[in-house]
Amino acid sequence: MKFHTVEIEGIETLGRYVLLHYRWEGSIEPGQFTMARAAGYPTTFDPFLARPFSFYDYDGETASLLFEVRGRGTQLLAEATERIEASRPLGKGFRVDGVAGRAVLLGGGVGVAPFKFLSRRLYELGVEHDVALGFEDEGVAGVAGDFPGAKVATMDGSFGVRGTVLDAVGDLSEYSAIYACGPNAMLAAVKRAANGAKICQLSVEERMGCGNGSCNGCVVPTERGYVRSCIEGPVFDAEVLAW
Amino acid sequence: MKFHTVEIEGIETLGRYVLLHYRWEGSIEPGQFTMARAAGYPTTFDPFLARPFSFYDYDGETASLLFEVRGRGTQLLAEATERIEASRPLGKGFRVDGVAGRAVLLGGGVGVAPFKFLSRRLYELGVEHDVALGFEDEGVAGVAGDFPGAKVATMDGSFGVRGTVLDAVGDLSEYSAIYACGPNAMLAAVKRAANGAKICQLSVEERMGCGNGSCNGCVVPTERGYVRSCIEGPVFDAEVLAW
Amino acid sequence: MVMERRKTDVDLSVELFGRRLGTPLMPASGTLSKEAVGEVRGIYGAILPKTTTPRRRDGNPTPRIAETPAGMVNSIGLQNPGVEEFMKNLDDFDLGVPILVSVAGNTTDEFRELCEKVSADERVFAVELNLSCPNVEHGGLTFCAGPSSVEEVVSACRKVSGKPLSAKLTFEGVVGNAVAAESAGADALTVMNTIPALTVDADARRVLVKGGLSGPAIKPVAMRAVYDVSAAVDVPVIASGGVSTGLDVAEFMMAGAAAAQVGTASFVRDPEDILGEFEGYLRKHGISASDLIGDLRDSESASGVHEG
Amino acid sequence: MVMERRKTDVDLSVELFGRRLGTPLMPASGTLSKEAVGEVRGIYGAILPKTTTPRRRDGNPTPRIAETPAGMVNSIGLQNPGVEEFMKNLDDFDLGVPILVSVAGNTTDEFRELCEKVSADERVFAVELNLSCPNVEHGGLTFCAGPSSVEEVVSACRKVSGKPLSAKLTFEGVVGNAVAAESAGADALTVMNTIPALTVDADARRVLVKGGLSGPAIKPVAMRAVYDVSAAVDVPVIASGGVSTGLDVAEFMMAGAAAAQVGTASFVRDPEDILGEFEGYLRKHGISASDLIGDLRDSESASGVHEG
Ligand SMILES: Cc1cc2nc3c(=O)[nH]c(=O)nc-3n(C[C@H](O)[C@H](O)[C@H](O)COP(=O)(O)OP(=O)(O)OC[C@H]3O[C@@H](n4cnc5c(N)ncnc54)[C@H](O)[C@@H]3O)c2cc1C
Ligand SMILES: Cc1cc2nc3c(=O)[nH]c(=O)nc-3n(C[C@H](O)[C@H](O)[C@H](O)COP(=O)(O)OP(=O)(O)OC[C@H]3O[C@@H](n4cnc5c(N)ncnc54)[C@H](O)[C@@H]3O)c2cc1C
Ligand SMILES: Cc1cc2nc3c(=O)[nH]c(=O)nc-3n(C[C@H](O)[C@H](O)[C@H](O)COP(=O)(O)O)c2cc1C
Ligand SMILES: Cc1cc2nc3c(=O)[nH]c(=O)nc-3n(C[C@H](O)[C@H](O)[C@H](O)COP(=O)(O)O)c2cc1C
Ligand code: FES
Ligand code: FES
Repeated sequence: MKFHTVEIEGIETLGRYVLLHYRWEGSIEPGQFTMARAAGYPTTFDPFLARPFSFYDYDGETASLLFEVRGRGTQLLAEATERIEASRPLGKGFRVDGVAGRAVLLGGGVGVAPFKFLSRRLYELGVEHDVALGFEDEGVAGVAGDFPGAKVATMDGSFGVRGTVLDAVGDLSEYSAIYACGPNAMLAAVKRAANGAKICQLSVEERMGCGNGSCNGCVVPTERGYVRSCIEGPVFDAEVLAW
Repeated sequence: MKFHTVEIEGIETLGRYVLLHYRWEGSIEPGQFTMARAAGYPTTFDPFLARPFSFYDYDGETASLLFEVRGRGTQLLAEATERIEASRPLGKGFRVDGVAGRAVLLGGGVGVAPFKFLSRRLYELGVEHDVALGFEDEGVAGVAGDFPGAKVATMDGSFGVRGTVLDAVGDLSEYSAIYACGPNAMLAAVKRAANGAKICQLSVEERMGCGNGSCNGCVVPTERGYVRSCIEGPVFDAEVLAW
Repeated sequence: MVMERRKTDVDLSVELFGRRLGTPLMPASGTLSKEAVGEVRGIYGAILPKTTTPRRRDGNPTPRIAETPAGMVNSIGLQNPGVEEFMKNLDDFDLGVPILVSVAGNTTDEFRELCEKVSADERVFAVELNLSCPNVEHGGLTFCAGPSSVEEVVSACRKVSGKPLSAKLTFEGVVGNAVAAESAGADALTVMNTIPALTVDADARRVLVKGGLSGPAIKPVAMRAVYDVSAAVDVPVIASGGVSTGLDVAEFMMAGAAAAQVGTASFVRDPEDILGEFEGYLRKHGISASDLIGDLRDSESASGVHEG
Repeated sequence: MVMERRKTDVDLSVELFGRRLGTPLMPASGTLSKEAVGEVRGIYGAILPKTTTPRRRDGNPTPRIAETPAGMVNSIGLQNPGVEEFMKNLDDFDLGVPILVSVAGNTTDEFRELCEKVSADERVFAVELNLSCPNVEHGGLTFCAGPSSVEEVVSACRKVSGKPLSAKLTFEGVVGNAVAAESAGADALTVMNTIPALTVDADARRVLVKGGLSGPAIKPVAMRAVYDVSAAVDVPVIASGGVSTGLDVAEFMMAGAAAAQVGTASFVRDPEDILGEFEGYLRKHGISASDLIGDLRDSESASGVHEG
């Protein structure tokens, strides 16, 4: 896998999340991800593997990643000042053609990440859509400010309604397309709630070794057996997933 | 081994060498060394081991290390900006009592490192001494400016006389104490040239794993067998070494 | 089939099984997908896809990978579509360089049948026998459990294949197994595979991944294995285990390897950089790749006793 | 002899050979000098000096150590003053906690004599048999080459010693050797030692250090060995191999270890930090050290096939 050394254009904090902007030229689709790391000489040993992150936004010049500091990889990225290393955009993004009606974007926690970019794309395509976000608490709900008009829920009720993203959005049956990203348990709940909506696409999260299909580490179960989420996903049609 | 996170007070370059100053309180003897590294979380993997460095100087508040960038360990130290990690002072330094007459300090390359501090100590004790330094070329001879009056030789003749530190110093027989630090081959040559001078002390350089006597990695041959240079040295009486 | 050669003033080529490979690099089995194979065009001197088995295998549930200090542990479980499907799509791996095929069975018979099948295909340059899989006839021990099972599989495959065979061995008992494989007719030995390992999720107090350790962490162990095996056999040795930099490639070749497989490192580096570093090493020393093979002198300390 | 116990609200103590150790930590043999022993006062629950041999050994020429990714390779060559001198100075290691003594011979007779000698000394709490040294009666293979030599040494030592004996095993064939050691009367197993490895000086094209790999790099391998051995034997297992953080200590104990040895990590960390992290883990989970032993559940994927 080739890593590109890219220039950081800015780092912000959005509540407990970090928003990192870097220079990138090339095409990126909403829902695609990059394997990123703070640095590599010639490999890093600590941590050894790069980490997958969805694109939070991209305007043709600046790519943005939104992430939560969970462990060593994200900690070092959060501390980066001048440059990081990122792979080319990877995986299959959200299917945005053929949406006949209103769409909804459901983000759970940092699963909100791909939706700024997807929302932008849907606007460009003239697809009306709502955004609903679910967070643990206020500390991470700060990012909701970046989604004007979004329906927000927090588990502790400290911001928006109390409950999960599904509590925030209410009835899903009015939507002709559902896009969701968040913990796999949330995605499974969305799949059940979607109940066969025409388009229901889920962006899954599995540990990744390589990001380019080589290691077979990132599989999800489907009716065809295990498939690699970095190649056939990370966005899957809900009905494909054997959850 | 306990590593202390110490504040960098300044980093200078002296020709191709780096001079790093950090805050330290406690006693240090000339010829002692520290195991140092750029950082450790909770250990570093790259490089894994800390590196030994002689104290270049110490005034009771600021300890200084002079080093040459050879590989990854020294590279990262040279890039440090705010703090590094350093062990307490280790090993046995130069024996400075009982010098009856003039002393000479012979430094080969970055082997000059312990002599700023030793020279200061000898001044305090009223021991008159000369300093003679041998370098590869001008690029590393820059540090000689820190030793006013030192006799300097370079292998390529670009600075001072052409030749080794032994060519710079000339006859050793006038000295009642000889202190030398540099590549082991130079030390062996000094030992031969010293020819039984009353005091002839050599600071040796061996790979070190631990610095506190635990690994048995840093041994030098003596008539009593291999002894650990981090405990019984790094400064040895020349006659002890079975070179 | 046209052999690709990088334009360079340094000779990177090596000979393997009577054929000249443009570079000594190839993928370690199971670490280069058909989707990524284009990224190594002109970099690898041969291609080697993931091990194939008689029937389709689903592989293990996730998590299948865990990170470790300077390495990773995997337990993919040999997920693959089965040999029929695999051979149908072999052209996905065609970069114009020789293709080795890795096979694994759970019995000697399965090995023989697989080996016969893939050997019969003219696109196959050579066959790697992945012997670190459980031998169901011997209570779950692998075929690398000892010289006798190695000997049995290799002889059986030898009889049905006219293609060069490389026996891929694990670290345990590697020298004895290498000698057995050679005498049973192996044309080369791939040394080594991952080392059995375990990672846990400490907070959940659960096993995370029970599998094999790979990456830079195991390089010194693979170096030892390659060095010891090279001293014990006459056939070429193909190095696998932690190859991550051009210097690593040079070191493995010094230790006796005729070629080197890049595995885990390809997840975190661009193999082109590895080849570039290797080229830089050769240029600095004014030698060509094949000059390096086995060109390693002992040190004084290496002749002593090696315990702690 | 007074046992030191750290003042803490978390119970760090474990039982070993019928005795309560203040903490489950002790040094790995060969990694803590008498000069440094004071640094671990109150941190280690027992002390274990470097292996001693029948006669003085000079050890190997330098370089004896080389750095590797997340680890190091050493070939010290068991430098030690010989058992007489060693026992004369054993009090150098007296911190008021139990002292284990590590012995190694080149023949079964040497092991027996050593074991008898050190066992007779009342300052010795237990004896660790370092079985990864060459067995001169078997062509340079180590005593860990197989169950029969393990069995032979352990039985011989058992007969002459009333002290608890721990057989220190290497990774290769560890389960079979562990079972053999247990049935020959070992009271514990120290699992594992360094893994054979090689480093080279690429520019000089010389072997740098041919020795054993240690440090964080090998931790996942040692975890696997401890886990597999714990499942196969009833006697306590003492973990050695890459123990570097408090979380590592917890993980080894989950995997079945009753105590954990800190080796290479003590060169790059303060063992007090390791103990502090371990204490933090126990506090977070509201458990005491001995609750952890063997408390590891399998994962779904751990029940599958473990190859790549
Ligand atoms: C396609 C994809 C897109 C992602 N997009 C984002 C994003 O936009 N923003 C964001 O904050 N996170 C995202 N993640 C998750 C992100 O990769 C992990 O948070 C990151 O790897 C944690 O690394 P770390 O070193 O900080 O933590 P670690 O120390 O590696 O792990 C901390 C915790 O995170 C879990 N974890 C680690 N890696 C993964 C992984 N790959 N998948 C699931 N859990 C993991 C571990 O089990 C552990 O509990 C994405 C994951 C995938 C697969
Ligand atoms: C007691 C003592 C005092 C020292 N004082 C100084 C000093 O004041 N200034 C200074 O610049 N250097 C000093 N050194 C040498 C210094 O430790 C090495 O330059 C340093 O370890 C190199 O680390 P690296 O990671 O940059 O290079 P590496 O990549 O580790 O090695 C680069 C080259 O240096 C050699 N090398 C590495 N470690 C050692 C070692 N411990 N001993 C000998 N050769 C080694 C390697 O063989 C290699 O050729 C001292 C060494 C000792 C033992
Ligand atoms: C994710 C992964 C999958 C692997 N799959 C296989 C496989 O299918 N067949 C095989 O022989 N080896 C397999 N291996 C082992 C590698 O081919 C290689 O021998 C080993 O990883 C050591 O080399 P490395 O450190 O360069 O990765 C796999 C390794 C990894 C990391
Ligand atoms: C420098 C060094 C010296 C060692 N000496 C001995 C020894 O004398 N006896 C022994 O049984 N093991 C010896 N070992 C092995 C350690 O005791 C330990 O089993 C091994 O290093 C793995 O643990 P670690 O990764 O924590 O270091 C030595 C290891 C090192 C690094
Ligand atoms: S991350 Fe390696 S196959 Fe998907
Ligand atoms: S450096 Fe470990 S004993 Fe000297």
